Amino acid sequence: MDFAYDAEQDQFRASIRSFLADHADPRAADGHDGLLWQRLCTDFGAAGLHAPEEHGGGGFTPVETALVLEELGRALAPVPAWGTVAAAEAVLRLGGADVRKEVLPPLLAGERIGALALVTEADLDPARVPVRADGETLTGTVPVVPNGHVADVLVVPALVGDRVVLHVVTEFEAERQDSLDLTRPVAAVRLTDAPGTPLDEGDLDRLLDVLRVLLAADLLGTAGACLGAAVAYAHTRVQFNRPIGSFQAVKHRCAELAVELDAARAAVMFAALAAAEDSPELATAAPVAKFQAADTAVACAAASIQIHGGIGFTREHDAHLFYRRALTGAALLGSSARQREVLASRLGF
Amino acid sequence: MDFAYDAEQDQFRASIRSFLADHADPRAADGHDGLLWQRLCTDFGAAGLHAPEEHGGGGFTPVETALVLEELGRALAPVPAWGTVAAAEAVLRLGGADVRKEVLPPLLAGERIGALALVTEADLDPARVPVRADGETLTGTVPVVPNGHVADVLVVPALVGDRVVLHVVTEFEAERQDSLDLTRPVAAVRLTDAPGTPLDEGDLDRLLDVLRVLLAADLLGTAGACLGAAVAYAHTRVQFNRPIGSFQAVKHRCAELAVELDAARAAVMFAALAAAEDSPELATAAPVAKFQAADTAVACAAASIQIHGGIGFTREHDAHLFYRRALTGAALLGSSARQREVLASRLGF
Amino acid sequence: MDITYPPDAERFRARIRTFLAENLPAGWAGVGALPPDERAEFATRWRATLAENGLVAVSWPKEYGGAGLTDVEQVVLAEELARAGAPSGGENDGFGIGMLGNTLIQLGTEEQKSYFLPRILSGEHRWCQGYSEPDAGSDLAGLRTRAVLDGDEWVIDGQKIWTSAGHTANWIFVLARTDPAAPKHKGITFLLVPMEQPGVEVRPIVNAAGHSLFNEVFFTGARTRADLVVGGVGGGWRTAMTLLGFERGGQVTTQAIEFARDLDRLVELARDRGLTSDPRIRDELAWCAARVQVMRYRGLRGLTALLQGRTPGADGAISKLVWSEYFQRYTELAAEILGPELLAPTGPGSGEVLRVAEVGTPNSSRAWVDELLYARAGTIYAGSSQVQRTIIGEQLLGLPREPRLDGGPFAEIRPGKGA
Amino acid sequence: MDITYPPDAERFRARIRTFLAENLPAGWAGVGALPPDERAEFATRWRATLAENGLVAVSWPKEYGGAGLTDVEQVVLAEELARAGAPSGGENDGFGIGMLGNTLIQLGTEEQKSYFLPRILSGEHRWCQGYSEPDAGSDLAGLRTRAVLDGDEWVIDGQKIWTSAGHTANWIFVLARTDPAAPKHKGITFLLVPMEQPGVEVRPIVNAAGHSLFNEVFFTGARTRADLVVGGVGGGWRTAMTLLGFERGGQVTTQAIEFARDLDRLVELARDRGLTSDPRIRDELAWCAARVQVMRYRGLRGLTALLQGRTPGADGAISKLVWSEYFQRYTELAAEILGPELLAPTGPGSGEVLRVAEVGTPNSSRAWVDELLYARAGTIYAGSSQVQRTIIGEQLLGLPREPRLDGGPFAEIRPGKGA
Repeated sequence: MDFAYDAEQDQFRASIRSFLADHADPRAADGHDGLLWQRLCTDFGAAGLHAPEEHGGGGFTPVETALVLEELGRALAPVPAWGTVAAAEAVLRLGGADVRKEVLPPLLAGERIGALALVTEADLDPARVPVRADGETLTGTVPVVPNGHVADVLVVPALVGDRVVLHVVTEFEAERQDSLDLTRPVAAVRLTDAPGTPLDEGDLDRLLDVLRVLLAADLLGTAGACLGAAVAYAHTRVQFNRPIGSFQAVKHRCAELAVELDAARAAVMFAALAAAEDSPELATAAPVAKFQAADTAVACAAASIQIHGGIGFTREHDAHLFYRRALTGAALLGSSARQREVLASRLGF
Repeated sequence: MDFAYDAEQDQFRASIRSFLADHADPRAADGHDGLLWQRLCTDFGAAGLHAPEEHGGGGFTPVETALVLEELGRALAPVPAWGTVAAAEAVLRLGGADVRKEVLPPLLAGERIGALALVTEADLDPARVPVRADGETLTGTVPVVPNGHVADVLVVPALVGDRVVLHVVTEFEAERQDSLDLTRPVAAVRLTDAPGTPLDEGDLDRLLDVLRVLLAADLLGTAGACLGAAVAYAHTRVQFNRPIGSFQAVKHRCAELAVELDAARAAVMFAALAAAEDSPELATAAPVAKFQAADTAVACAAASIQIHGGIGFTREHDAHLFYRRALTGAALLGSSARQREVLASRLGF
Repeated sequence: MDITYPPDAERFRARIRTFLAENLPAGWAGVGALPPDERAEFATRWRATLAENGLVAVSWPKEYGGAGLTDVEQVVLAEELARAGAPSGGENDGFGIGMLGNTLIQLGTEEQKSYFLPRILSGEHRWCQGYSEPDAGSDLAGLRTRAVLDGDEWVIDGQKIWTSAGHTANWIFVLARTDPAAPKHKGITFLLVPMEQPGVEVRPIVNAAGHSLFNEVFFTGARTRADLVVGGVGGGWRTAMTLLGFERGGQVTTQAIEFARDLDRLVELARDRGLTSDPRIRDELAWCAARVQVMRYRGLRGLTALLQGRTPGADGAISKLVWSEYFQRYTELAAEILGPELLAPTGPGSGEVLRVAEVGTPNSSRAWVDELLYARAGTIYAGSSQVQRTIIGEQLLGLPREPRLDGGPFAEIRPGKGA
Repeated sequence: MDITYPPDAERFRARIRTFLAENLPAGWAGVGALPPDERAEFATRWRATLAENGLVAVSWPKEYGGAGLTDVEQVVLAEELARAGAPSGGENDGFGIGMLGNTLIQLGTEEQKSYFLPRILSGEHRWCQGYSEPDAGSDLAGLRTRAVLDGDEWVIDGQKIWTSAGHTANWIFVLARTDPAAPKHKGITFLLVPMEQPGVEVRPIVNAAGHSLFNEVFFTGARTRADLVVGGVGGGWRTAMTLLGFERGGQVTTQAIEFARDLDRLVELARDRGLTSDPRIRDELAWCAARVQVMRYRGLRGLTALLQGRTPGADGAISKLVWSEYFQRYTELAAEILGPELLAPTGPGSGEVLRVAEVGTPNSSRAWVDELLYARAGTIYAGSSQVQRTIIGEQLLGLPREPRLDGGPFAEIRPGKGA
């Protein structure tokens, strides 16, 4: 019985947190700090911690990958971690040996950037998939792809006959879109007779579940950063000759959020462990972690703005950047209500 | 433009409130203080304020009736007001001249007690109505009838062919049931070849809407009493050398409830006016008033228990009596979610 | 009870409708339908039109050049302007006419009235409000901007923040501390200060939605005449409270009109996405519709009180709390309806608005994202939700105040930012 | 990371399962399946069975007659008892064994240990807790029960309230004020007091669900020996805090087990009413299921901390808040599922329980109404939700305390009930 991060994991977290504190600027480079990502990949193996070493990964487990994503979500690091990790995960799980060997090493080394052309599971619905395979090539436009404009490698669902198959594509046009999230911007991606390599038609639910956990980790980091900032401000901000954190209106709201944050932390830890052990429990743990982390992140980000007062709503302050990231994370891979519906049906309600 | 109670209405409210403060005991007579009801009818015309004078009513409007019900809900008066007013309303709206003339005067005088054998609108569903008309007589058992065990006159939905028609019945057996609400207990009612007088098949939605408003008034009174009690206690209860009402945890919760209470008050006032004017607005105002008052009553009753602390959860304290009344009022005529669905469909969403 | 307007008011309404039909541009669809960069220009033209028709300063007596409208006429005018999606004046009129003008009429000297009122009316003087400071937000009386008399002039040093329409103003009314030895609510003076002088600097604050609705105003040895005090030296707190009482009296019924209109837009959004059949969305939409109905009922009750000359008590606090908390829940529902569309909002935005989107705002995902972001500010500015709950708890429910730690001389209270 | 139990623990679990299979009555379906009036008798018999098998006082060292189980064994035992729906001891054992016994082992004199511990074990001494008072609830240190030394005895006057199992106890540990001139947290002494004497009167408190789980205890010149003090005269507050630390260590994983089981019952209720297809009900059920999962994850984390010897910090406060707030939301969902059935609840009740219904409780509307009512008390007793939020805010987040008004000598603090 050892349900806690070990000393090595704690130390790894501390070192990446300290690195990000020094180097990550949410406002850098219009949402894409390529150099930072490069260093995260080479110095921390950020993109591939749980991929096998033979593919250039770190040979760790999703627990460690979740830990990286949590710290990126805490720092609001403007790097294409989501796109790359999601694309790599798809290839890792569903790619044949050749595809894995070709695609993964440069992705995990940070030499190439990946993106997954999927926003929610509805994008796997044959009636809605916008890309169609025609022989060996793909054609169609995906309107919203996180990190798509900086990606070299795209994993995209495409209709093959009446089935939806994920493909790896490297020839595409991407146009950055105005994005709610300024630290994880999105692009529209157009494929025109693009050569595509199909992945296996494996367990897409399982893939989505692992992605849910990783996204939950990102949201958990965002939530923790927001509550931390609110608490720190409540300590120093004085009104009526008292720090505002001594007022119950502030103190109790922070306490309620701390309870939710603690729940999200436990849920992400458990779900990442379930992913690491490839346990059947992942099927429930993943949607639980996703909605608990999402709801907590949105609530913490909103509370942080509120507790900071007017200053928290200025462009200069980071509070709205967190709120934007929390909102998009909550929508990605399906809303919290959708997660609960997935949970209900998996539990046989 | 005069959307406020007038001096006469205020005075009427004050006098009934003062009368109830002196005479209403929620614990009296196992939920049925017949003498008190008798006096309310004779001294205040409580059962028939908006019935025409020709039927023994007061010739006022539903605004005044709502006002009476609000005060009864505030005092938790253990009288069969709901059953009598609901039965009378059905007869008033849907009864022919003969039925009205026969049934209403003794009901409104408090000489006889009425009950409506209907808990929610689902009880008007032909597939579910438990009573069947066979020629001139009715047979069947209605499991839950508020005030049924003390009633002399029952208005009951019965299946006539494939249609549901309300009937007036005076021969029935009633057995009091264990009731959540100790101040408005319920009975199971059995009809065995009971002679019944059919009412007209009029606008049952309209009847239900008027009943929603009157029930909302009862709930509003309960809500106001609970918040009032909580605030009063928060004034006098001292912990940490301060009245607990000076702590924001208590003060802000009371403030939030005061906002909801104010909303419920405005909604009931408007809906009662709409009923008085027989305005088309009643169709939206009634469900709004019902769920706003119900949710507020349940929240205020729960908060009153919480703010009173342990003492609020003892049998001796009234707090749980209010909570019980609020819960049953919220379930009667359909849950708050159901009211919102009614509202959504009437608004064409 | 009776919720109809008196016949006179309805006749006035008909006149206003005619006026609007005749004076608004052809095909007028509301300010929200104008491209954002044309809105300021339209507002200027429109203010002139209102002025020509005697429809500015509607609450001032005619002797001061006001429209001298009755209370119910002011309400009817506000309603019709809200319905038409036309501004009720220029950007600074709320401060100049609604607040300062009315305050001067009640508390100003004859000289102040005769000098300032006509210039406010003409638009020559455009006012803004210098109240909040970086360390004095919820605790407004904790303000530190200082003013000292130097001969026949006040010299002002300090900083104000959250000054709406500061960049378009040329005068500012300022709360400044003139006696640091007095308790914090005493020793504050209400000063009228010209902004076009070297000691006053205005810097815009860009908000999270990318717009600039507020400003910082820095005073560095700024000067104003010794007699430009309203309510006496040391009497500034009372003056400020008087002035707040003039806020939005005529707007008592417009909140519901605005939110009802925008809810229609949200229902349309949901219908367009096929979500009005989703029971959870229906439930939330119905809750929103009910809340807007409640705003309407409260408005009718408030109007009744206004016409009967009753003071609203804590009603303003309830009103603020209701709309601002509703605004969040309602825009969060919009976010749920948009779902993944949130990630890349498209179409035109809602423009620089503080509350619900203007009439005519396109039903675009970007406009909804703007509203979602603005809703976060709604519970902060003009008294945070925490402050409103305290007001309701203490003034309406009579609950005891928190123990005060700031009762002594202001100078002995510790500074706003600690450790 | 690893969430399996060590092999030794699993072997112990197997032993316990065998013990339960052999010793529980045939066809055992949980305490909740017993008629309420048979539960007390069963509990007495069952305690004897546990004692015979060395399964009481599981946390005490063997030298004091305890079972001397390891932490993980205590947890496994608690889990298996929770699953089987069998009590872990008699009604007063939580106080006598779990709290007082462990406290005496740590802080008691040799004489106290040798006198009391065997008598607690044998069941001869049945303890209850005299902490709360009518004017000292959330503010426990505001207690006013007085004890003064009279020769070699303490004389005690005052009133305690919310004393669980007071009617079945014959000893009570009491916090009493022995020095009114000291500040309120000082001057309190922890006394051991026999209840079978004329100066002690116990009156049951009937709760809103009609059951009597708590008592009032009145002291009128009650007496106890001068040396029956634990933790020294004036050191009672520290002793009380030490004692609270012993609460439910072994129960770290049972919360999730109990709530998961009862949620199954709720899902069955919803399914029976055809409501698992209602999207709003499904959404709420899923939320409940997730919350129970979170309790489970927290339990595993707490167990890990326990085994690693780490102290949980504010974890107890979070745990209390999570289950008690969940309990309300979850029973309110039951109320929504029941709908009009609420009006006339039928079937057997859930009995006298403080938390979720016992294993085997029938899925009747009356049992759910009982739970709904009990859930209201859950956020009050054992530290209200307000108190827990303050603990979390101050101890976990380190937010500053409220300014204190009760720092001086206790005697100068104003009395509990004013006006």
